[in-house]
Amino acid sequence: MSKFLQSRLGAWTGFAAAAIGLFAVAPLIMSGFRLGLFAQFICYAIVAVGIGLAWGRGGMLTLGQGVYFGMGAYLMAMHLKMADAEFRNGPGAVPDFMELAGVRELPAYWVPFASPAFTVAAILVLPTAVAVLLGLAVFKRRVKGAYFAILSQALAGAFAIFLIGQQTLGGFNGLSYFRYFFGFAINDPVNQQMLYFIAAGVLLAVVAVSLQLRRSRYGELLVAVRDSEERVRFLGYDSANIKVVAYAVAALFASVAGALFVPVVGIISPASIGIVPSIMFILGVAIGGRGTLLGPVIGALAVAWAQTTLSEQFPSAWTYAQGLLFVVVIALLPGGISSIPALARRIRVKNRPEPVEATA
Amino acid sequence: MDLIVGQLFTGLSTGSILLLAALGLSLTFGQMGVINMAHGEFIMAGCYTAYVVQQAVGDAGVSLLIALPLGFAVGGAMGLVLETLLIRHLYHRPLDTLLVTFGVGLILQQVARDVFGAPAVNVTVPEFLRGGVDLLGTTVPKTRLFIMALAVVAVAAVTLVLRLTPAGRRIRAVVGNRDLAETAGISSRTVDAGTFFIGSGLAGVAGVALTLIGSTSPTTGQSYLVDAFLVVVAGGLGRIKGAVVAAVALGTLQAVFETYSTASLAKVGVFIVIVVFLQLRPQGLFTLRTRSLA
Amino acid sequence: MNDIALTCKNIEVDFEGFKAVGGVDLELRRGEVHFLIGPNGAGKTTLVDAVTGLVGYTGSVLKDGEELRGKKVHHIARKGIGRTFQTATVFENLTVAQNLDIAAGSGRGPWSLLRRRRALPAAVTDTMERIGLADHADTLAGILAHGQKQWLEIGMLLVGDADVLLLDEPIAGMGHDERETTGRLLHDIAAERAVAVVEHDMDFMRANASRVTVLHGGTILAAGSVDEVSADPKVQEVYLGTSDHKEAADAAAA
Amino acid sequence: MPHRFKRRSGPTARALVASAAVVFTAAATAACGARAGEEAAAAESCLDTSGDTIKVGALNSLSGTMAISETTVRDSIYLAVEEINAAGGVLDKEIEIVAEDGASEPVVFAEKAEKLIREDCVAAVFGGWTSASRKAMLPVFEDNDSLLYYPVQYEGLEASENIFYTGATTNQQIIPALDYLAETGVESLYLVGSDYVFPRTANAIINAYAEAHGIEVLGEDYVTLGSTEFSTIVQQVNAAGADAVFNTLNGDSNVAFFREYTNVGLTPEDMPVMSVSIAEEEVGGIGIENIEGQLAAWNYYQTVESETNTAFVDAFKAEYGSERVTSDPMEAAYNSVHLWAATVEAAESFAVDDVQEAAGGIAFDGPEGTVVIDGDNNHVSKTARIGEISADGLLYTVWESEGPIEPDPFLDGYDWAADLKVTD
Repeated sequence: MSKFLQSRLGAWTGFAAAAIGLFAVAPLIMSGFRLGLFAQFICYAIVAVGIGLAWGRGGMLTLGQGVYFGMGAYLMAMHLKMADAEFRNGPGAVPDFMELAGVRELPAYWVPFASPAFTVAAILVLPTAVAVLLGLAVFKRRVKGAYFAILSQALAGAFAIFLIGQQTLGGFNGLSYFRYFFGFAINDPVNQQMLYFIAAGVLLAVVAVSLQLRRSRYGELLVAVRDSEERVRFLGYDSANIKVVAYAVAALFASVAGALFVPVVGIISPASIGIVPSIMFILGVAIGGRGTLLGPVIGALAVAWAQTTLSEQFPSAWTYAQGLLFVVVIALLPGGISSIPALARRIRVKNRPEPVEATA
Repeated sequence: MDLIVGQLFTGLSTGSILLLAALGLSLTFGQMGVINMAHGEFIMAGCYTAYVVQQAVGDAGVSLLIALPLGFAVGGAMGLVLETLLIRHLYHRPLDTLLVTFGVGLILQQVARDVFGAPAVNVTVPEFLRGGVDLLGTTVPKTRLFIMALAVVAVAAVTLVLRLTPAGRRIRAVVGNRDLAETAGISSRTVDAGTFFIGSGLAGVAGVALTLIGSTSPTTGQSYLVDAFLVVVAGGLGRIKGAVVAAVALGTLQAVFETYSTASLAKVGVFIVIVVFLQLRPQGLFTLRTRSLA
Repeated sequence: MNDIALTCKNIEVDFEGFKAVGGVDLELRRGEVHFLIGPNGAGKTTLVDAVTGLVGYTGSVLKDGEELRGKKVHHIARKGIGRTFQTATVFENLTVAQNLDIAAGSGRGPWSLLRRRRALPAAVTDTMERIGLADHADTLAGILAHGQKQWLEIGMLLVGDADVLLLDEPIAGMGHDERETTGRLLHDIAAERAVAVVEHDMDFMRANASRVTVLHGGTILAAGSVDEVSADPKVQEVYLGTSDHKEAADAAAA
Repeated sequence: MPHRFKRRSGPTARALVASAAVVFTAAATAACGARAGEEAAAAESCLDTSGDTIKVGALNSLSGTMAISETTVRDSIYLAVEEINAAGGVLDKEIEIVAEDGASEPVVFAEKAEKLIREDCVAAVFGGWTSASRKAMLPVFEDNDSLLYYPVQYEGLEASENIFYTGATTNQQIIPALDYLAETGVESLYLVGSDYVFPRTANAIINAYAEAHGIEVLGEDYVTLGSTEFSTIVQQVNAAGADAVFNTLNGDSNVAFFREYTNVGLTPEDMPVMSVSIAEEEVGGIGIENIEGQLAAWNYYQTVESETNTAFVDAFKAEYGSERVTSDPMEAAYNSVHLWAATVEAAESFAVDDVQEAAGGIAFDGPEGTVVIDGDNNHVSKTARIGEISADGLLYTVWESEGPIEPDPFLDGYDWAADLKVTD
């Protein structure tokens, strides 16, 4: 099966099936509400693809993806608030929440976000640039492993606290109440479906980029860095650069996901990007299979779905389940559910040694 | 003048709280290279130990004296169980250990919620620790003096144990060079379990002490955890000396930032200082240099 | 072609007051297999670490006249200094061919990195022949036999065009036949390169060394041909004084 | 799974192009929805009134940090529903509660609110606590044209047709508290709050009030929500020596604040603390010895003396245990269910439009006294009460307003608040 997926035909078939499922089947079988929920899950899945690359392939446990998710989300939310204010009160109007906070003058850093083009560029460039700078700062100094994990986590905590303190970014409440998305009314069900299609399309694109990176020489190099960074350096590569690329791509994916999350869900606040949400992004990736292409996607969707469904009935049990999933999956099944077929095959053919997918 | 004394004191006080929370982490992180995300929940277990003891004993002073060693035992026992059941089996997977212990932390939090209820519970401060002492023009709460003293005692005790007892020497040998220590006949497995017991026990003690100034609720430990990690990262792997200096430095930094800006910017400021600091000293303040590549 | 590839002058490595290497001079020549021997803690591996940029040192290391001190690890590697590690370090989750392809490609630009490999570079296929792993191109390195991993690691240096090879215990854990093959491989590659071998195995040293340097306590105890070194009374004393009787006996008998 | 070499080409680049094409096609075909300025197709309500029961939603955090407070609100919602059902229901239909967990996260509140409206087809939703959760739910209720009954005191400056606010707005809590302090001779204040919208808005109001009434504000400090490090702030409070402290801290921060406050030797006699987020539920965790004698501002205390309150407290304790206490948000939630039922009865319809139409002037004789819905802003009139925390852990009224105060969420009736007003 994995051979088939490796093949050219397999990749085409896979993409075609996914496209049909996402674009044709899902809108047919799901209500508008469920489809919106699914779009939200897809945003998490896009983040997961990036984590799969950075952590699964590159060995960098990024416990702070909420930072980049949040950046993309806030950048998009700023534009939507600007557009709403402009629509109501003309150019240069102050967004509603600022009026409530007593801000009469539009802060200077908000001004460029009136432009859709600037906003889209910022969503793509800013978080990536921050990730590159931060990545260079830590990886060049060979901060890695647990140190990196803790730093990235502290970054998420600091970023959330920073945002809570910014009244011109909505503080603890965050930004919400968006009416239009690039000129389209967000509360129109047709446009909501369009948002879902965009999210689904971005997911496909992100998976395709990830696939290309995995199959390229760079992808092999990344695995090499994960497994033995010193060896790579002694072969003449600057391993920091290799890591920075994967880290920045993961940041970009998270940022795009955040930007989509805002119109889909209708709110972004520090509560969605702090330490705990950031580590929860990891859970789906671990369950699906961190080293695989589709594992993180499936895992993220499954976790989000389980959270929504299970917590409706058993709020307290869901917390136990989350904790147990972390313990059981990571301790006993580090390859995630994607590794179950391989495990089963290994148990069946016990005598013959079988190469196993990496799970460093 | 008052303000400077006040800040110095606040720095020392915050630093000693950070130190109590980080001391055990520093030991386990330094020795085994694993990050125990459930450490915060061990602190919380210490808090609830103090609460339960006070419910049973009644007298706040007596119960504090009972709770301190008992908190050590409770935290230590939880650590021992965690080490034996999980961490030991994940020895070569430090990042996985981090995530697994995070899961354990989630479960422990929910257990506390289900057993003690979600609202904060009150642990009464004993009579002799209430009120403050006038010191160089500022009023210093006795509880904070007590916590500072406790931090000093804890550091001294850990240092003495490591320096003077045979068990401590074995721990230091394993920290220094695990393989060499094993060839010298030291069972690193026993030593790991011992270190984890002591490190987690310290978390329990920290929890008991923190009931004197903070609230006791299921999320109590979590709030100290990230700061404690930063102390360990900045202080250097497994260096008690580093943890002490880093804790006091971070505490003071936080207090100073907080006075001249807002509390939220203070957190961001501290984080930036740490990243810049790691640029200068990637291995923290104090390091054990080894030539091995691993 | 007996020219000098690498010159180390007065290398000193200091670990917080402990002098792991104290003033070592060393010359590696192309065409020679140069053995570094000495008891545990003599500073052999630390010397290799210093030359390859892993630890800081004072003194000077010149590669074909160019100073290497102060350069970063990967820059030194690109100058043609290759090293192996005590335990064979290969990328276990990649195939033999992928391992070699990575080793061959430190100079690749981003564009070629981001694309898939269309065909194996000739250097990779040639090297696979040379290290005897041509039949294992698609085998994951992690499931190779112990000796094969060591060969693969040497092959990674060859394909990366290293012309000074620093090999740290390349035959550790090998059987008799594998040792002989390795010995032949060493001489084969040393034909146009400088090869330094850190080794404990005295038989292997006697069979393959063109030149020997004995380190002890971070300094050079003796240097010269196998016979000269074996005859040196200081060397005999050091080896008899060590706890490792086999080594001592070997050295004494040499 | 060993990789094969010499593969002819990688399909991924083309897959990328193809998927991009798919997106644009899909977007192009789907993008025929309403544009800015056009009226969006309103979502049809799926409310079903044909059966013997009518569904309402209870949306409270049952997990996460806010569960502490919000589960108590849920209890009183259930109590009110039981009472109404026992008395024959609403328009002869039995009320059926669909409960959802907001998980203390605004995003989840928005998601669950939408689920309650669109999947469960509830007639109204009761719940929410933090401003963040309300702000997150607001567009959901407006877009789907449904009703939310929000039971917590809040920072004002909001009025949505789709939300009924049964807790106090600022002129029913903050301003009476300031009036009381001014009356007792307080001439200087120190402000301490958690860093989020309610304390910031409250303090903006306090500053404006202080300026107009000759009160000096000696300091204004914010801590991160959940922070338990008060050494610096309490030192500054102590050094400033104000006549009183106005405390808008939230949650666990109160515990640490009052302990530190007591430990540096500050007492209610020399510097009273007026709190607006500490109710009966919170006193236990702070410890009586740290907070006895301090002040709070609410509209309701368990100790309010009235027959309706006695009945409410008795019913609550009978249902949930004698050790439980009742607090202001619980009472406001209890009122909100009764207000909704009364409005529905008056409108003789569950339809949102009819309920909105009939709401103005609807009154309910609640535990705090009579509350009346103000049809202009969907808030209710409430009696303001200053309470003192006593040794038994309860709060006792030391001052109360002369009758219910009309809600004024935008502070239109206060000249000194002109600068705070929203300009539109």
